[in-house]
Amino acid sequence: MLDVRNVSIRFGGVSALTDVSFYVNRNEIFSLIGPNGAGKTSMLNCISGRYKPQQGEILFKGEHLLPRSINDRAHLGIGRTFQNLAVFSHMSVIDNIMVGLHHKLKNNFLTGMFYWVGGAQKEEAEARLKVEDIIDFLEIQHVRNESAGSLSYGLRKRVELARAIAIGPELLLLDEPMAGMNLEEKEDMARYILELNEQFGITVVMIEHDMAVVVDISDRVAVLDFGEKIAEGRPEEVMADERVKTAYLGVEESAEAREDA
Amino acid sequence: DSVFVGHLVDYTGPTAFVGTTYGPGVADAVKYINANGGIDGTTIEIESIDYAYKVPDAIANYKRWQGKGMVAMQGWGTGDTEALISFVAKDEIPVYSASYSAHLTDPTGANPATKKPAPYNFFYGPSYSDACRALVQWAAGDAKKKGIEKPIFLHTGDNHPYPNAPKEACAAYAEELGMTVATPVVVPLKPGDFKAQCLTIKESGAQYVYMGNLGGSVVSLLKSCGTVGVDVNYMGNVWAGDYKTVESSEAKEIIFPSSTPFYGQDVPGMETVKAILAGGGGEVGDRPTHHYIRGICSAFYMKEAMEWAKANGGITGPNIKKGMYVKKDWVPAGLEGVCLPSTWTEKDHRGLMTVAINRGSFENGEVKIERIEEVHLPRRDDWLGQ
Amino acid sequence: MNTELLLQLLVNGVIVGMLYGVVAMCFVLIYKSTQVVNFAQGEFLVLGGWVCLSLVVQMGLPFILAFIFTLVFMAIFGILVQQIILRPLIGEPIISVIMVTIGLSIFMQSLMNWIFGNDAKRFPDIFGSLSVITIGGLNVETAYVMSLVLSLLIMAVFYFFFRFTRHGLAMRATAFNQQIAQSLGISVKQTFAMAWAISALVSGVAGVVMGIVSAVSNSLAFVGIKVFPAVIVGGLDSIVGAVVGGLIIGVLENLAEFADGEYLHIGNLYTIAPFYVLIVILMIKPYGLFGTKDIERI
Amino acid sequence: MGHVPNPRPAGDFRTSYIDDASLFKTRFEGRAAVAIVVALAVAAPFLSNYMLSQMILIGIYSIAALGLNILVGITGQISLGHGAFFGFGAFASAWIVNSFGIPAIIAIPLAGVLTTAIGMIFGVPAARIKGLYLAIATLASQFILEDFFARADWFSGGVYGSLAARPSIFGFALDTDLRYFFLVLFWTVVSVVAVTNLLRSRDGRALVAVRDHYLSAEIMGVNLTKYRILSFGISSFFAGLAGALFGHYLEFVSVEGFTILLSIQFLAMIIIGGLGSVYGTILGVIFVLLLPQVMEMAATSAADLVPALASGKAYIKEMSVGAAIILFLIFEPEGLIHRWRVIRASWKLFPFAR
Amino acid sequence: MSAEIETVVSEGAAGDAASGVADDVILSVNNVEVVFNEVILVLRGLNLKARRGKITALLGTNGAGKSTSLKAITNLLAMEDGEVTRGSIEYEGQNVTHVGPEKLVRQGIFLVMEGRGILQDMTVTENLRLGAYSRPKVNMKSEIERVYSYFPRLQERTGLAGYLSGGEQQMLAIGRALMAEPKLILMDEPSMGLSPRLVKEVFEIIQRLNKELGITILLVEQNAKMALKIADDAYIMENGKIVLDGSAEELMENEDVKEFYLGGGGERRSFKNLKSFKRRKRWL
Ligand SMILES: Nc1ncnc2c1ncn2[C@@H]1O[C@H](COP(=O)(O)OP(=O)(O)OP(=O)(O)O)[C@@H](O)[C@H]1O
Ligand SMILES: Nc1ncnc2c1ncn2[C@@H]1O[C@H](COP(=O)(O)OP(=O)(O)OP(=O)(O)O)[C@@H](O)[C@H]1O
Ligand SMILES: [Mg+2]
Ligand SMILES: [Mg+2]
Repeated sequence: MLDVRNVSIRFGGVSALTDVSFYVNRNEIFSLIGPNGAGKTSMLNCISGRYKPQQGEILFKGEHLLPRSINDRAHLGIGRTFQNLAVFSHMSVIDNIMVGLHHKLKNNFLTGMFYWVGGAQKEEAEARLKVEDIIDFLEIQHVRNESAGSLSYGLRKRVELARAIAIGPELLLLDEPMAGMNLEEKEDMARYILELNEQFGITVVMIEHDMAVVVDISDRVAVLDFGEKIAEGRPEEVMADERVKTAYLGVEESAEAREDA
Repeated sequence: DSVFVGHLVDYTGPTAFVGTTYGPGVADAVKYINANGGIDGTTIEIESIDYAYKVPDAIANYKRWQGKGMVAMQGWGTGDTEALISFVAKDEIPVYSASYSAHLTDPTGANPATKKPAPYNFFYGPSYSDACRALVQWAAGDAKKKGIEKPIFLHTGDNHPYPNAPKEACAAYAEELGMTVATPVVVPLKPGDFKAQCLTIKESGAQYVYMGNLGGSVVSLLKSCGTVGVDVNYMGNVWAGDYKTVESSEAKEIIFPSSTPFYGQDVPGMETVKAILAGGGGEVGDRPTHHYIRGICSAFYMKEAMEWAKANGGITGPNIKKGMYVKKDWVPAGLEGVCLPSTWTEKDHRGLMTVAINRGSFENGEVKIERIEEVHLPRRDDWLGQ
Repeated sequence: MNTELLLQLLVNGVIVGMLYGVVAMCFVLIYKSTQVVNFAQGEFLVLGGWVCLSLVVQMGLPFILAFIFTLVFMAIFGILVQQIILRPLIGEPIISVIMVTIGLSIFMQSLMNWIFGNDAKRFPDIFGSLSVITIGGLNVETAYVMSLVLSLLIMAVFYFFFRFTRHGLAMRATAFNQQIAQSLGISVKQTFAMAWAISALVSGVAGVVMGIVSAVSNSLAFVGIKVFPAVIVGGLDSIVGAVVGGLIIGVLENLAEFADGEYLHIGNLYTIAPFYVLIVILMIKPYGLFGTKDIERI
Repeated sequence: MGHVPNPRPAGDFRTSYIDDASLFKTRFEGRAAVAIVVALAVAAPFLSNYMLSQMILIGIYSIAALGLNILVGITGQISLGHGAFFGFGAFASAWIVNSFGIPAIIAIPLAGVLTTAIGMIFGVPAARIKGLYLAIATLASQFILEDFFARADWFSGGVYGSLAARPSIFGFALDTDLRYFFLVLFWTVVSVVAVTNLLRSRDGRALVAVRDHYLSAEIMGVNLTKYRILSFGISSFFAGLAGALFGHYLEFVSVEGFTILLSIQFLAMIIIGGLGSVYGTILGVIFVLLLPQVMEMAATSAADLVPALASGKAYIKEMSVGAAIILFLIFEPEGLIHRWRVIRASWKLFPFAR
Repeated sequence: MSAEIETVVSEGAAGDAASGVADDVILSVNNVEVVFNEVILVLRGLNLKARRGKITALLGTNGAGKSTSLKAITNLLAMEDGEVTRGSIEYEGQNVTHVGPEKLVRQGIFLVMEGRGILQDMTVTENLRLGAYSRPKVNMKSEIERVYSYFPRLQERTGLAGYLSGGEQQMLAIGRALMAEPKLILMDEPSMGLSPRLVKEVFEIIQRLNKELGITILLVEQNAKMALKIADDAYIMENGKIVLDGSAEELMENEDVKEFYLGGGGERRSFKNLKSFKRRKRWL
């Protein structure tokens, strides 16, 4: 599904990623973990096009990604959420999600201006149906008409997820979806992710610092440290890895993580 | 009873430099007229609005006044006058503008070159073109005296309607008189440091430089050119030449036209002017520039036209227009020697073809202004509206 | 090709450009510390000019004294403006604040029209016999030399100020995000007051110089708009950039005048050329020559 | 900018997403809007000439300001060149009529299209330049266009300006203000509806997205360059359309009319009205257009009371215009529309709101 | 449980939470109500107390109003069109409800904002120096060294703070708080986005600040397990109200808290096999 080959990127002095390779199979939940500043977000940025790696290549469905423009990748079916919230603050939640459908809709500024003729109205209404499904799915009906900027941190994260889902992605990139949530909400979020993965067959690449979640829901895990991949494999194996323990977990945590699994 | 007259002034806008002396001239004159019996008993109700040279404001007020049954209007600048031409023609409301663009002087479009006839537009004084022609004529003579063969004439001014109004006409006449016309130099209307332009002027080798701008811009130009040592004869247009400009620019010498004497000069009508000033709103202090006096004339021609109209079927726009055509070499009563004899006809709104040429100079802290010549231009048909 | 004229124009460009640089600095100051573009800048200048002029003419003060008084006055004026008009707008959308400065410029224009009259008034010659000096074959007003020295000084001070003093940092912080600044214990109000005071003061300097060069008149305020290219070319938030930008625009104008007068005969290339160049430069360097580009990271 | 909830009043249920995305927030607003338009149309013949001319100007400026609001309010690109585009429309229409003999009634929208092209050309920098840098770049277009007007005799009649005859439909000349008013009303309504529609359809959302967070917008599949330039195009269309209407209203177009001051005035209108709000725009236009005249009266009465002020009347007026803008923004920094929303919200949320 | 009774309870509870003499309460929020944009009621009569030298944890679901509470205490709401419309906030015995934020910082209250709130276009050191803005006379060098000793990896990052990774930014934010050397630090989700090891480190640092420097800490956290571990008192809020409070130990034992914040009673419920029935908030 996704195949990352020897990707390297550096910013001035810092080399955020050095020669990282991994692959993600269709319909699996793949977790990227690693200490802060390891290059996880940078990796997602390379996949979603925000950064252009200096070396290496990325294949998506056997197709080279790097030459594609950023906005193209939505068409290809890559959706993502962001670590530092990036909702459209002054838009209502509904509209935020509608933007996710942008590349699916046909109506343009002309047909849009003559709403009733040229089918814009019909199309918008259908789009709205899809959006409502997503809203129900993520249980954010109550803030439907609020403007996203005024929502609390956790709710904004959900809106972001909703927006990413709206793209109708085959590959979903989640950057710390559970940061700033309490256990209950993490459970909800985990549920959504699992459901997306199982019901809708969406492949998920997730960055997360909560080991319990990672271990429980991900099929495979890769660990980055100082821009290098230090481990990859099934969660238990990775948790067992000494380098991971020292670099990332700190000892007891890994112990817990293991007994959880 | 009374008749209503709208009065556009610019006291706060870009042309306030002169607007603040011309506007009061009109207003004070009307005040005086009313104090002395008005139009044979009819008082002139005048409303002065500062539209700060904003055309939409001008239109808005025009419309409002028209609703109040305005019979005539005292206008101001190029912008509003142009914008109102077709309105006033349609509504038959004569306008006495302080914009002297030549194309306002062809009421019937008799001259094929006229783009748009302006049947209801009047102004007192020579058109910008004619004034400039007069200056050129003086220059030619002056050159002959000084023994300059092939004198060079140069037009300066911003690329705007007002400074450009006389550009072609004047250049054409200069060539006619055997002068060389250098490529014009564009000088912004907003003041600033113009040393660069001055150096270009210096390069051109012109001896006679016409300044189409007014106010601060002219002052800056003169100062900058003084600094870089440009030594030429500066000829300003009517708005550019008054003692204030001369003073603040410390101009060695500046030649400018006028269509009235200066305040305090010894002519019969000056008493009336003094009386008007005394009874006026006092905005212009005790030594107004000649723009103030032109304002007075503009008001008085309107007044006497109204008198005729009242005697011949009532004070209405069309009648006032007719009233303007009645007299030849017309001087309003009481202003002898102040307003020069003018003549308007159905076909020709060039009221005045006489241009007084003055020399202003600033010597050891003193402004000196003297009349050096009076040019009488022929009423050439090819000049009508040009 | 007329090298002598060219040289003179270049000299003129540098001299005038320096002054643009100073005015540009006033913008940068306000922007750097409040993100506001002050559309009343031009009026600030003219006010400085008027005040100094009337002190010299009406009060008959010696120029130096009058000049110093003017600077003090302007500083206070800046603070007042901030206190009365801008303080209530702290935390409001920047564009509204910018709009307010437009309102302020309208207000000041007419107020000055009323108080000081709307004709151009000249300074009595201050530098006496040496009010004009010759540089590179070109006569220039001594006032420019004064401004040149001053502006270099001011520039150095500001550079240091923003780079190293805590107030300088505080200003930048405030500009970046007022809420964060507050959370750090920075008094947004004080910071604004300081910024406006300094900016107004510098405007005072520029205003006086321009008054001496081309008589004081309200329409001189147009310089406020005229220096925008300089500000932008240099980079909105760079003190050094402001001065460099000023120089570039100054020289450019004069080169344009040269090309125009000698060869092209287009007309007002002098006024229009800077704007073409502005666009070109921005297309190449979207944040001007020295402007810091904002962080694009998610 | 703060967020104000706007719940619908009880009883106003929406039975389909189509109603929910309807032109107006509430049925009431819809009815009100229609009522106002009808009222205007009916009342027009009885209005004084002055009122009519004010209405016409308000209509014309509203169209232009709407355009600017798309650029500034919706897409977040400040423009200081809108006045010049307005002017371009005026000249363009006159030019089309005078040199191709195309009837003015058609030339007016055509001028809009021409202006769109120009707007997009001057919009190209937006592909790279952002924020205030872009704002100043548009300032450049203001001056470049002004210069163009002054020298392009073939197009604008140069400094002497050009004539723009009143249009006529099927030989029925719109030569009186009353008749012309209906033309303006028509275009105003069309523009308002068009823009409102735009905002609730795909491209409108994309524009807002670009303003709010262009990085994520791009990742959502929005082509930044396209939409940045597009919004210049759309906004210039309305500028051009309005300019053309303005030109044919005055029947004469002069370079002097379209300075930076006009551009700033347009900005004032949308900021005072409320950025990004269609109805706010119209309120803003009314505010800015009527302000000087209201102040004129105020100043006059002030001068009558205090004779000492008489000499300064003109200045007091201008000052109060400036002061009004300042005070207004101090007390309502987010524009008239925001006040309206707050009022509405607070009575709808009663008693929960406080 | 109905509103009235509930407030009564919390009053009482807060009372005994602050067991002993009143003056060792450094911060007390009394019945505060916050409204945004003149219409949106977000805090509905919030009551909480922080005891001097202790760590007080404030837990709650998303949107409960935790961040708002902290902003209300530090008087930062004006920027967001929010205002305290009822109730009072007392710090060191005097009413500081309407005291300007900069004064509060000088008096020793410092907020580490949610989502880091670092100055992106400045370097790491500039950020740190600004942390000490309220203390003009300190020796910057040594202070900055001290921070680096807590967060060594910051030292290597010479570029603009905006280019730091999420976690690095979080560290910077906390480091900046240290620079101010406050009496009372309000932390809004400090562990957010930190790797497990760093989370531990951060909590250790918080504890050290508290023990070594005697700084009082009001901690908003989602990581309830950790928070309660180090906290002395704790409050749980929902929908702008305190719904439960008491000493950290008490709350750890509370069934609901176990269920919804700590994760099950004894053994952890796995995220994998969650039944997807909807649990609703039970305190309202
Ligand atoms: N645009 C950039 N410019 C300069 N440096 C950058 C940029 N983006 C990332 N970096 C650096 O690259 C490193 C990796 O950053 P990244 O955000 O990928 O870390 P991360 O794995 O996401 O950490 P965290 O879990 O804390 O978010 C960091 O040290 C950061 O400073
Ligand atoms: N500026 C604002 N305007 C309007 N409503 C706001 C504003 N800020 C916050 N709110 C509302 O106040 C409520 C509480 O927000 P707050 O950020 O305090 O929650 P929180 O407890 O911090 O949640 P989280 O744990 O997700 O950070 C939310 O419902 C939010 O919608
Ligand atoms: Mg990250
Ligand atoms: Mg929060």
